[in-house]
Amino acid sequence: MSAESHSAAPLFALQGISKQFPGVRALDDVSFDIRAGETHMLLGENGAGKSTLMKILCGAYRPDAGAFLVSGEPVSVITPADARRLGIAVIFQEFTLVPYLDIAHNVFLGREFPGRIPGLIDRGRLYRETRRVLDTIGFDIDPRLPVHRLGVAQQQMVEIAKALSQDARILVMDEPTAALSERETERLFAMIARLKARGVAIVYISHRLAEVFALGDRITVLRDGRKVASVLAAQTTPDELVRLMVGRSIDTTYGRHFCDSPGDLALEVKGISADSGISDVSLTVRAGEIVGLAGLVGSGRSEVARAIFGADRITAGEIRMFGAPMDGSPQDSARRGMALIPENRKTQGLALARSVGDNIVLAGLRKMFRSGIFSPRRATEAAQAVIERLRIATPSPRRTVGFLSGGNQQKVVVGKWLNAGARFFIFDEPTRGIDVGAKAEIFKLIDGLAREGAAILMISSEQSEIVHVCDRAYVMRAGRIAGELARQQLTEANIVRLGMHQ
Amino acid sequence: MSQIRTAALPALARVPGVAIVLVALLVGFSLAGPRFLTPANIANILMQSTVLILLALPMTLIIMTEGLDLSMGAVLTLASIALAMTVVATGSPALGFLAGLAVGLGFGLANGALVALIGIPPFIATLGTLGIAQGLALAVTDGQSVVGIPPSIERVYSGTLFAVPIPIIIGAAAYALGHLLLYHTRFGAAVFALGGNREALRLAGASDRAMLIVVYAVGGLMAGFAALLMTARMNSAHPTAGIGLEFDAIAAVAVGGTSFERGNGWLFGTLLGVVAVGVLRNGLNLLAVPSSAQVACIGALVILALFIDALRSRP
Amino acid sequence: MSQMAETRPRLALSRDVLQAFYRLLAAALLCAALALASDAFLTLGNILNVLRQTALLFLMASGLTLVILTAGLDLSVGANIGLSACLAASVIQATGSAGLGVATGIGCGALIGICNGALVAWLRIPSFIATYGMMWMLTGVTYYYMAGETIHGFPPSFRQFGSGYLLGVPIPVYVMVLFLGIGTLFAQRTIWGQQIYALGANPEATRLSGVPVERRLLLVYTFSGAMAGLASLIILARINSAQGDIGEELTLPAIAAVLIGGTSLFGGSGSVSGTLIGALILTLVLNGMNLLQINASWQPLATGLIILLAVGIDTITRRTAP
Amino acid sequence: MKTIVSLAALVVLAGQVLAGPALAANETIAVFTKNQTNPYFQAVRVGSETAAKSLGAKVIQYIPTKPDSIPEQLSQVEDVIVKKPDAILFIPVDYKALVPAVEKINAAGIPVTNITDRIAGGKLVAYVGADDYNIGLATARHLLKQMGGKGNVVILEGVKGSLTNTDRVRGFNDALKENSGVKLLASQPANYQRLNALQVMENLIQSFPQIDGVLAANDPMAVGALEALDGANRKALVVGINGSKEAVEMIKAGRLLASGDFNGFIQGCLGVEIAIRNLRKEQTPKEIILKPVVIEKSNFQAYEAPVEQRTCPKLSDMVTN
Repeated sequence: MSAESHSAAPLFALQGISKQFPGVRALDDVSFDIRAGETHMLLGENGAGKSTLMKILCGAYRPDAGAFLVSGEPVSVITPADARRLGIAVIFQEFTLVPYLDIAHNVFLGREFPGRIPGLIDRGRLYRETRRVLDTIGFDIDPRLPVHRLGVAQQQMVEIAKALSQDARILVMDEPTAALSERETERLFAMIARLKARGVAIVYISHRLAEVFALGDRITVLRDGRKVASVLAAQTTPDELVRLMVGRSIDTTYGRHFCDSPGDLALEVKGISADSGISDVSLTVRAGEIVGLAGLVGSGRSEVARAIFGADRITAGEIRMFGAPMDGSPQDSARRGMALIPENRKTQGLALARSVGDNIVLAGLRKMFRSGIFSPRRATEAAQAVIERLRIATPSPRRTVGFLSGGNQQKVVVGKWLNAGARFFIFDEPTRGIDVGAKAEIFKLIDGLAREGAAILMISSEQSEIVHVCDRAYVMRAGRIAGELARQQLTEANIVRLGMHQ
Repeated sequence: MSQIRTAALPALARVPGVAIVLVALLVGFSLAGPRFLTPANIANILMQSTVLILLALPMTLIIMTEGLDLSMGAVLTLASIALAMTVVATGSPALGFLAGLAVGLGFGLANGALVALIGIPPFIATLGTLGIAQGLALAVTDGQSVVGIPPSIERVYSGTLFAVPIPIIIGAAAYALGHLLLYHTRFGAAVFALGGNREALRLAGASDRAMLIVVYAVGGLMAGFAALLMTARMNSAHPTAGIGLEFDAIAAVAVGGTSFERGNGWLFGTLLGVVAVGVLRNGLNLLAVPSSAQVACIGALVILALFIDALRSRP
Repeated sequence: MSQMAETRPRLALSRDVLQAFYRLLAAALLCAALALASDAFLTLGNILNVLRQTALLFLMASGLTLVILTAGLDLSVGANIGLSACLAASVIQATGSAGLGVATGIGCGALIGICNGALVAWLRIPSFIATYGMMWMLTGVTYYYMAGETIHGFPPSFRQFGSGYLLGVPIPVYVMVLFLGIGTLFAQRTIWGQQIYALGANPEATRLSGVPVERRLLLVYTFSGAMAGLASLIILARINSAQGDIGEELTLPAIAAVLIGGTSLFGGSGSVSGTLIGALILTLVLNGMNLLQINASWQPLATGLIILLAVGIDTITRRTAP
Repeated sequence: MKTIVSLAALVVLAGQVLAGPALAANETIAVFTKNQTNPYFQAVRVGSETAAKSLGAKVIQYIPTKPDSIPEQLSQVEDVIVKKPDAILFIPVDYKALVPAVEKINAAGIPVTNITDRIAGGKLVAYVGADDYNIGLATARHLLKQMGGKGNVVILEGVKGSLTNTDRVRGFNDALKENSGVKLLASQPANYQRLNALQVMENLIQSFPQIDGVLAANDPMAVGALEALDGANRKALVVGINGSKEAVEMIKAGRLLASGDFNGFIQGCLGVEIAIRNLRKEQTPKEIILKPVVIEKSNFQAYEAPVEQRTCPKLSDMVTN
């Protein structure tokens, strides 16, 4: 099928696109084309220019140089309205849904059907049409539900419905599986196949190499704002792609030094339950160990992490660290050397508007300045030490943390806890939204912590990460621990078996 | 996570605080004295609430966009003065009414431009225009009331239509219009999007800035319209008549369950909020409760309604 | 994020310094204009006079600055001043002791602050509404307590606090400098100050960093309340009497001073020293209008324009400058 | 549901507690004042209660929760009409804007007596008030005489547009016209507020090196001006208006020169007495204008007693015409 589509003229092409932002050359002479019925994978590290390219594609940005070709015809400017007319629809990683509007209004936002009374919407038709679109993607839900009541996967379905309702001929998806469970991912892939069969072109951005090969017809790799390569999926290998993205080769098994003789019991969780939906969870982590917490999205892994850290109140059970019971507050946990690197850096991990240095010293303020008197000089020194140790790419500790790349932001969160002298780390999806090169660095960092004697609990939705990085793992299902897997039993198949609903 | 939580929440627990407080007040005052629950008194409460309803409805929309309009009371005052002065000068109620609307619309557009085009935070932008409107009102009148308005204007407040007082009809019509606007038009969907996800609106091809300006313009326009009722009620215009009304409106919106974040608004709640405050004041007056206790009761009502909502939104 | 990453990589700090400079420049320009317009402006007497009036506004606004740094608001400042002043006044009258009066004023203010803090931090009521409700309740209590009367005539020892001089400089100015120092040191040089900035920028991340966010909020509102109590004492000492409406119409100017001073309503950025400039600018407007004998009816209009100019220029330069 | 029931019970209970025990009185008079903070209106309220007590009637006080709020006073009037008191004693927040309220009271058939600010319309049983113009004139004349008919003065005005302020300042100005040797340096509003007056005066002191006299349109402003003068180590003769307790004490102490008597207590007394006697179908005067009295060093003793201990004057003594 791919051979067929290559012979057809591109639906849409960008030629020699350049885009300059103050201080940054985001895109430099990039050409990109899309053909009917193909899946065109777009790869690149964060900052490679994928987002900019995507925004130019949908008309949100105007390029400084370059041309558009629509079915071979040159077009000078593309506005968001033009893009919609051309059938280009984008599903951003951060959904463009309005939380307190219902599904139908979200699907047809800006394109509501005029009713008989001028100015009013024809609501009957709105719900009928929405129902029709939802049916085509097999999504059985009441279109009157407000979007804020939906889960992430359901919200993504709404996004897709929204795109399809515009008769999209080109569907751009930015890491659509980032927040999806295995089963939801399968459903998404099946739908993509169906869309392709109908002749829809898909531009798919992903960091997951497995997906790239499962879905992709063609692959374009961007690096530092330039196009490095555009290859057919059938003619390349994962290692080749990684090398193209990063500019050097990286070991995707992360070269973990597994721990043969774990140390003392660092964390002991006995039968905890919480209102967030977890019940009777027990687990242990020893010093020097990396323990995985696997399971489907929604199985309660993050809730366990929050309960252990004291962010959510537990209703039953007991948590002990280094033998002593915890009193269940983040202050107590932090003071006694526990660290939480939360799932969502931007909303839970960092004060984005503050500087790198301010963020790094935040958790350790009490330890660093026992008298309560803050010294900017000492804080800067401490931050500098962490920046050097973790090799955080920032010109200065005074740089606003929001300006750093995802990987470097994640390092700042880790650095915050290193500075606070933490000995037990909970990593919740540490590689979410982080590109391949930075991923390896994060795992090296985690490995280093474990080798220095820290105890680590790591949550990940990517089973390969659990398998490659963890000494052993617990698998969760529906708010409970479904089982524990020792090093020898730790395979993707076993994780899936335990994690799936029976 | 959120799914697990909301599913466990029984439907009854979603009854908003303002409804509970309002029903309690109605029941309590009805039991406490015979004069409260009479048609005349209910009409009385509704008529007194009309001006605030006219301000609180657009304020709901503005707050839904994560904005605020502190200038409403002052703009109403200035519009009322413009109306009265124009009527006195020209003898034409229609021209006066238009002058009031024009002042309201002008300030609304200015607020919208300051917020949407220049990007000044709404609180500060409208604090600035509050000063300007208030200053103009004082300066052009030199602190004096403007009188000599023809009776045709007064009838807007005191008259009836089909035996229903006109202010109640205006209030009901304003609510109905507001409801249509918010829930049945593109503009309404845009209001939700302005607070909930501005990017979505931009990508849908709508101009978020233009929409934001329209929201503030509606606020100004309604203040201009409310000026008509206020002027009719006083049969004059006074340069301090509207001071602080914006805070009453904001409080009613908040009591009504609209949150200041993510476009989570409830228009009917605003109506309940306004009426709850009106019922409280009226009931306490009928019971001849001393004014100092009344003052404290209003504060307690605001905190209580929000407190009930806060209890409910807890995990 | 990606948008932020693409914007120009410059130091955030230098921009803040630039903004502070603009504000100082605005105040200086205002001074220059007034000096040209009125001979009386640049006299020692008038300068001290402006500073003494600035002191009052600054003291109210300094506590409020911390509240706004946490992305909150305290609308009860004026009502707090009213109740604190009235209670302090009756204690001074009853006991004749200035010390007890001062303790009552600050204590009452702080207690009100604790109530606000509890409503905001533990009951999670949005600060705007919680303090608005408190404003009404406090006003009600004040009205009830004062029953329409005034309390007047305090011992000279107490009055020194507001109207006295030391080395030719009014005592409130010393109090202002003292609290400018305390406020700045607290915000910049204590771990609590750092935690408060962080909490304003992102409360959830700050909580998950082990900072007791509720207690810090409580501290901030208590401080704001105590500062209102202190301001009430200075007013009391200056006007030598207390009346139920003493704090009315003081809240919005205090908020305006903070905002003109460059503290963001969204939390996490701003400073107490900026608030001093804000208070100075507002006071200069009033002083200038009196000196030039402009009808005071124009005062709200002038204040409104100054607010829009100050923050508008700030917004525009932030957007276009590096 | 349980919440509603308990809250409703709370409302009933609170209403009863706050409203206090019902007095077994014949007539009920609703008294409207402008705010809860100005001692003048407190004196009116005490006067009204003193008179009602001696006549065996009952008064209920209505005060806007927001000081001087026109819409709120309008609403309170509407609420009170529902409650139907026997008579109303009315001080309008604004003498023009509250005319519709008085017309509504008229329409409801409740007799209304007006005191202090003369309402610009509606039917009244009677009006009791002071002559602000003549008080202003007399007080200013007293100051100018003490100044020896020469020197510099400033005027501190009250709330722009209020009836009392307009007349008082007119009186001040007319007295100034009689004294060509006196120069008016400035006339600035300080909104009847002490802190405002203090700051305005501080600023004026900077502009004018020599100020000999201050004409303040009420006592709090006079006292604020005195504090400013003291703070700047300057001396000037200061007069105010109202005859408040504080002013009387300061006259006694020799700090304040004089205060024009604007007697809220007597107005409250007479207003209620007229309202009650009118209900009892007795003959009542249509209008009482209190004679202007300047309280100063020689006559302050009569004003030293706190209002609560004063007795109402006889109505017949006060009728001027």
